[in-house]
Amino acid sequence: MTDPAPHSDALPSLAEQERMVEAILFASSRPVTVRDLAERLPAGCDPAEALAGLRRAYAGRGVVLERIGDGYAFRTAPDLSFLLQTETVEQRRLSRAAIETLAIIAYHQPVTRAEIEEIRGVAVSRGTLDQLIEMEWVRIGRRRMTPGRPATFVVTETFLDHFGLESARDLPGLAELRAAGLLESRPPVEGLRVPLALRDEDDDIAATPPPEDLFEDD
Amino acid sequence: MTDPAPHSDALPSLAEQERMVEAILFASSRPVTVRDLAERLPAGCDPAEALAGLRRAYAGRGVVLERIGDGYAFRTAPDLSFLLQTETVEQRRLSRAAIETLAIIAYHQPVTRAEIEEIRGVAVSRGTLDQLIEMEWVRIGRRRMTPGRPATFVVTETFLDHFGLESARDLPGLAELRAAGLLESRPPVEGLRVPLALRDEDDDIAATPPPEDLFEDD
Amino acid sequence: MTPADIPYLRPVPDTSVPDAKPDPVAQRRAEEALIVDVEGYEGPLDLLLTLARTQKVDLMRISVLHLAEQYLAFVEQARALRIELAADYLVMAAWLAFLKSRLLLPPDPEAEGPSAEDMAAHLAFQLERLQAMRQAAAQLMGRDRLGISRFPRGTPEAVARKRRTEWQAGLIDLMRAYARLKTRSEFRPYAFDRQDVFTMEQALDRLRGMIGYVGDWTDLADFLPEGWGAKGTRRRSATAATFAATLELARQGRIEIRQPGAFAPISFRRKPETEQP
Repeated sequence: MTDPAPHSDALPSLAEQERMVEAILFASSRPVTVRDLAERLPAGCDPAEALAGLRRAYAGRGVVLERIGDGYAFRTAPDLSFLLQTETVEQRRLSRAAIETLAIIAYHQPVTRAEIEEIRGVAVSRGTLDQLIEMEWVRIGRRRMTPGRPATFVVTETFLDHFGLESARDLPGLAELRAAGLLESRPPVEGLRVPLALRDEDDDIAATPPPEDLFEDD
Repeated sequence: MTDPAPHSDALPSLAEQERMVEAILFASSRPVTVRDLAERLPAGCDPAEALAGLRRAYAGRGVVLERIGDGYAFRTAPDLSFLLQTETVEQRRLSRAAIETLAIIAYHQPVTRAEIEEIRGVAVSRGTLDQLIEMEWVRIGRRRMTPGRPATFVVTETFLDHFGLESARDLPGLAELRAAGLLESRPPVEGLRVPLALRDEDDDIAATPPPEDLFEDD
Repeated sequence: MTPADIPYLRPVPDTSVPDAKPDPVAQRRAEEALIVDVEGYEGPLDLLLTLARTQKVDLMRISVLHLAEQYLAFVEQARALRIELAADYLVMAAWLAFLKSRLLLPPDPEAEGPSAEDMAAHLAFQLERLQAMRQAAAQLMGRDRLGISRFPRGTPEAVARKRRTEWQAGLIDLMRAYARLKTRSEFRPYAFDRQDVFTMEQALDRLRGMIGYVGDWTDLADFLPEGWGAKGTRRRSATAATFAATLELARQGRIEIRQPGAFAPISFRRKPETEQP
C-alpha cells in the first residue's frame, strides 16, 4: 500500500486488475461501462476478465456486482434492504398513467406515442412523458420511418439500474407476453379500430392526432 | 424483497452478520460507529467481530475497511487513488517568444537574461522564462562572475529528452541550418518533397527523425 | 392486480339483477359512487376492462357481446342519472352498439370490411394487452428498486479531473526560431512602412498631458504634434488621430467639444470641474 503505484511499468496481474476495477466501481454510484474501465485502467488490461473474477468474489456477499446495460455497479444485496431503511430515498410519486406508460415503453420499445395511446386507449399527456424523461427512465429514440416520422421512446440504463435489470430483455414475464402475442404491434384493420379516447387532463394531444388517423376512411 | 428478511428469527451467523455490516457500510454516506451498527443489526449480533472479519476479508483488496474517527467506512486503497483521477491532456504550441528564448538558451547556454534580450532584440518577459522553467526545459544555472552576478539559464535533461538530443552540443550548427534551408531568406516551399522531412511544421517530436537523418545530404 | 388494488374502483351496480326493493338511500349512494367511478376511469377502454373483469372469465374467452351490453347499460344508467359523460364514452357506446348489432345479425356475405367477429376479437385483444401491461407495470414496481431495496455506494468518490498541458515543439521549431534570429539582418518579414501614421494612442497620450491647461475653447489644429502640422498625409493622420482622441476624452467626460457648423474648425476645452460627477 505504501509502494508507489506500478501503473507505468509492466502489465498488472489479473488479481491487481481486479483490485483496480473494484476500486473504480466502488468509487462510482453510477454504473461504469467496460469501455470506461478500459480507458481508466493501465493499457493492456482486460476489464471483462477482471469483472468476471470480481463477480464471483462478491457472489453472496452483502454487496454484489450487478450488470446494468453496458455497465457494472456494486449494489447492496436486495435481501438486506430491511437494514437500510435509513438510506431509503423518498421516491417521487408516479401516477398510474405514468407507471403504465413506463411499462408500455419498456415492453414495447421502441414505441411511438400513438402506439402507447393505442394500447392504453387514452391520450398520453405531455406531462407524463416529460416526467419519465426527467427522471431519466425514458429517452427519445430514433424516429420511426413511417409517415410523419414520429419519435419513438425507449427506456434508459438508469431505468435498468433502478429496477435491477441487466438489460431490457430481462423484463419480468417478457417471454410469456411475447409468446401470447401481446407485444406484437397489431395495427387495427381499417374500420376496426376501437375508438381512442382523446380526452385528457392536459389535453394538448387531442387537437393533433397523427395524420394517418385523420385519413383512415379515405 | 424476494425472501422475507430473516431478522426476526434466530441469530444470524457471523458470515451473515458480516454481509449485513458490509451492506450498511457500503450504503452509508458517513462512517458508521459500532454503536450505530449494533442498533441497526438484529438483536444479539456482534458488530465488532463482524467488522474484524470484514477487515480481514478486504485486506489487500481494491477497497479497504478503514476506521475513521469513531466510525468505519470503505475507502479506496491508497495505492489505487491514481485511478480516480482522469487526466486531460491539452496539446498547445509554444509561443514564438518562448521558442525563440528556448532556442537562444539551447544554443548559447549558459546565457543571461540580458544576453537573451540582446540576441532577440526585445525584452524577455518574466512569464516566458517562468513558463520554460515550469515546463522543466530550462533551469537556472550558475551566476555569471561579472558585475551584478546575473543568473544564467541552461537547458535541462528533460529538454534533451524531449528533443531527442544527447547533449546541447548535438544541436545543429549554423552551417547545418543553412544546408537544411533554414537560413535562406525565403521560407522553404510548402509541399516540396525534399527528403529532409522539413516540410511539416506540425511534426511533433515522435515523428521527428534524429538530427543526423535531417542532414543526410551534407 | 385485482380490482381491490385500484383504490378508486367501487363495485359497479349490477343492472342485470334489478333490486327488488329500491332503497332510496342506497340508490343515492350508488348514484354518488357512479359519479366518482366515471371520474376515476382512464377512458372507455379502462372502464371496459373493469366491466370485463366482472365476467370472471379469462379475457381470452370474454363475451364481447355481453361486454357491449354491460357498457351500454352503464352509459344508459349514467344518462338516466344525468351524469355528463365525456364525448369519448359516447363514441365508444355508439361503436359498441354497432358491434352488438353486427354480432346479433347473421353475417352478410356481401358485406365488405372486417367481420363482427374480427372486431370483437380485436377488442378482446386490446383488453387483454392493456391488462397484461398493467400486470407488467405492477411487477416492475414490485422489483428490488434502487433506493428502496438496493443501494448504491453512500459515499461515492468523485473522480478528480486534472488538466495537463503538453507543449508541442519539435527540434525543427527550435532550429527555425534560432535561424530566424540569426538571419534577422538579412531577412525581414514584409510589413507596411507606417512612417506617416500618427496613432490614436499617441494622440491620447499627448492630449492627456495637455488637457489640464485647456481652460478655454481651443482649436483642435493647435494641438497637432510638432512636425505633423504641415500639409499632406502627416497632417491628415495627425488630425484624424487627435480628433479621435478628443472624442474618447469627451466620452470619458473630461473635455467638451464643439463645432459651430459643417467644416468649421473644431475646438474643445476641459470640462468645468463643477459639472463633473
